[in-house]
Amino acid sequence: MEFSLSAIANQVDTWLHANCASWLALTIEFVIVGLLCIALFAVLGLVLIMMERKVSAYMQLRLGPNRVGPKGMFQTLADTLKLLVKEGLTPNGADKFLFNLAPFIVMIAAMLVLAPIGFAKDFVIWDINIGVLYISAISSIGVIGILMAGWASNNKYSLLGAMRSGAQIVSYELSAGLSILTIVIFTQDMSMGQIVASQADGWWIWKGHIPVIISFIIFLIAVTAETNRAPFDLAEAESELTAGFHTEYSGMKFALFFLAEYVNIFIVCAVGATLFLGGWMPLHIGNWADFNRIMDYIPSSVWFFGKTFFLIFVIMWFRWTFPRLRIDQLLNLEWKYLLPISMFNLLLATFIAIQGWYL
Amino acid sequence: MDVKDNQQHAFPGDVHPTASGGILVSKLDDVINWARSNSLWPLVFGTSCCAIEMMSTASAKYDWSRFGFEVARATPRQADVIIIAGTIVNKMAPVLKRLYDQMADPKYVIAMGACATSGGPFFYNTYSVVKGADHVIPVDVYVAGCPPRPEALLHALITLQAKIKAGDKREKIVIEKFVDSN
Amino acid sequence: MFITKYLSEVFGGLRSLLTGMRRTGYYFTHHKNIITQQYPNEKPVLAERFRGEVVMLHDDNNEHACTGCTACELACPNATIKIVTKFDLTPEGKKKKAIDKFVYHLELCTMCNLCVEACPTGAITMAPNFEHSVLNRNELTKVLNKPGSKIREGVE
Amino acid sequence: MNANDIIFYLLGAFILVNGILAMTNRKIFRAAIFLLFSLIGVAGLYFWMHVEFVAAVQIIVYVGGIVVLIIFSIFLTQQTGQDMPKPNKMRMLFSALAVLFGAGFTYMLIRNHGFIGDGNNQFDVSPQRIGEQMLDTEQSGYALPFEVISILLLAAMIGSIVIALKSKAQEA
Repeated sequence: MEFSLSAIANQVDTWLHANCASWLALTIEFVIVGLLCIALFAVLGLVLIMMERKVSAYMQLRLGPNRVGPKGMFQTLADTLKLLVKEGLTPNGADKFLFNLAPFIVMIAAMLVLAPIGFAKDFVIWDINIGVLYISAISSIGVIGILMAGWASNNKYSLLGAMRSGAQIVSYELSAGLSILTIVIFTQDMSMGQIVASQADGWWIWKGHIPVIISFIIFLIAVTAETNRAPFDLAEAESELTAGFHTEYSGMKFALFFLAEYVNIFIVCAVGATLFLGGWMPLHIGNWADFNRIMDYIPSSVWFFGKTFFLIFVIMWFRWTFPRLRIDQLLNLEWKYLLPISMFNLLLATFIAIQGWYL
Repeated sequence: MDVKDNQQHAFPGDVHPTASGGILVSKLDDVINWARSNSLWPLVFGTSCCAIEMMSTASAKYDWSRFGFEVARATPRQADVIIIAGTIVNKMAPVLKRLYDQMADPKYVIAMGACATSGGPFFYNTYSVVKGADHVIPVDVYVAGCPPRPEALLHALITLQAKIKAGDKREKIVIEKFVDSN
Repeated sequence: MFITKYLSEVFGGLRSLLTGMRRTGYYFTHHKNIITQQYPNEKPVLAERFRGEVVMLHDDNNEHACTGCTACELACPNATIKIVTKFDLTPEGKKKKAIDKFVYHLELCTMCNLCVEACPTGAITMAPNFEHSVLNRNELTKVLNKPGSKIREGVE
Repeated sequence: MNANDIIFYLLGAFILVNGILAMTNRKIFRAAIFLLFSLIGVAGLYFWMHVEFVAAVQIIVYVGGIVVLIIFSIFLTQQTGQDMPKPNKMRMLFSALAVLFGAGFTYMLIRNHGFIGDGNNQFDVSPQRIGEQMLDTEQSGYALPFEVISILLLAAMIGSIVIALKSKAQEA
């Protein structure tokens, strides 16, 4: 039997509706989805942090964590446990309410963005008809959490880091949004499900010609900046700002920020994989029927996570290759290069879409 | 009070096993100690030449990330262990104390090199150097050397791990040794 | 022209980024380049002249060559060495100066080797031992002469 | 009262409580945050009404744009951590009067006209339809208001550039 997440979900749904009242079934489903999200986040935190440490190690000719557990696999587990039992300080001069609220705002924003992402064929929490717009809307709530954390800490480094972070996210959201619009123009729909469905005969990166390739590159650069990762991690530049907006956070509250960073990377890479690399669509090549059948046999969830993790790897590759930018270089890159290029790219894409020069 | 008498009494923060239900607590303690010992995040703190050796411990050849130490945090709130890599002069001492106070519990201290353990070359005839960082903050592990090799720092971190895993407290070790030597 | 300069900047930037990524990508895929020495499992290869700590040489009869002349104590810039002497009675009934305790403060020592050079009898030398981590600072203060050791015959 | 109504009243209470908190809080940054929650509650109300596009635009414009702008201006001005001074009695009195009049007028309007529901709360809000209507020049099109708003924004941008230029000319 073929492995399929949607079949399992449907079975659970029918079983619940057969055995309980409709409202109870709905509530139970909500709880299950919430728990699954939290579990996904926990697993993502453990896996991605381990992956980052190993990737960084191999890129720097090191070995990376290899002592805790087999091949160092329990390293991040130990880190998480330690952060759980570590003292969580709240500075005396801090605005305590906002200080404690901020990490949750960041986490909740990250969790809400998960809704329209299709993890496998017919396996999505809420296929909202404006999926792409919804994602860019909700992801802007995360900025508020960062600004709140920076201000509430009553620390000048936090405040500076938060302002840098906010300015950076707000300005790079423009070019990320414009590169997403390129795909929306081609598919003529904003729902994530429709965007994936439109790539059944080829991913946009193949059949979208030059505009999609340009917008893919711009998207990658812009989301690296939006998630505040190196080479754009000015917001937490150690040598200048100690640790940016989370300077005063310790223990579990810091772990939430740390986790949110990695979850955000996962989310933007999942969005990138859905828009440009076909989401859960398997790789099909023209008329090679046998090849296509073999590709179809691989479960759609494996395709989705494979593509997402490939993009995550690329972003980690950026981080461990490039040095940090200065603030003026950062703003030059956005306003002088990425934004004009993506605007012209949008025009080009519109022209191509009107002419119908895509498959 | 006599030292031996002192040893009989519980120290503040010491948990003594009870007759009932002690096993669960001790098992949980073991797990927590395992997590703490394997996730020692150092503070970025280097005042002189020992800092260079500390940096090379992080480098590819010695690679302290194998033990999970590589997450060097610039902010004391998130660090677990402060490696005093270098001379502590009188002007730096309040800063060191403040950094230590800012760290979240549980926190550990490694005094690296001669200057941090005892003042080293500045022990005599110097007005400006603190004669050992343990005059300012409590130190868990001392490493001799001027400066110690990167392997020596790794050895110190492994010693600290062993200490945390054993659940030993700083005061207990000092008293035990004191009793032994008398 | 402006537009060609702009485009050449963009492409030049992209090319330089790709050059960097090719290097790290090469390292990521070629694990044989890894130079990490796994310290607690692999002991480091120390140079012959590596100076880790001062030790006093004892032979099989538990005899050393230290006369207690305090040349090393005087030579030490950090006052790391403190020699406590006593007077032994020789078989002839004469009093003879000998060391009681050769106190060595490892925590003060900077391994400068001046004491070894100053020693007229070659009683002390530098050992290639670097694992000096202790939980209690008092353990770093060492007595170098082994208990019950005597000065070797014929060393003056 | 079914679940739908409960959600509506919860959202309404959320919006109102946060709005009142934003008004009464003496700490200006906290006030901005409560305003943010209030705006998010409004977006939630739009989601409840199944007009997702408007809800997302509400979040993008108000939460991602305006509140961030407000927070930035709070950061850049001094004394953000201190309590605001208490407003004087006369101002409070007149504000209360203004609020009462506003509430009264709204109540009159609602009482005279009521809510007219057509029983069919499914509208076609696909983005394609919205885009077409936005650029439509016919009877139900929004091309003219759209253009008027863009001219207003253009004027604002030119104004800000002029203001920025003026200070530089004075320096020189």
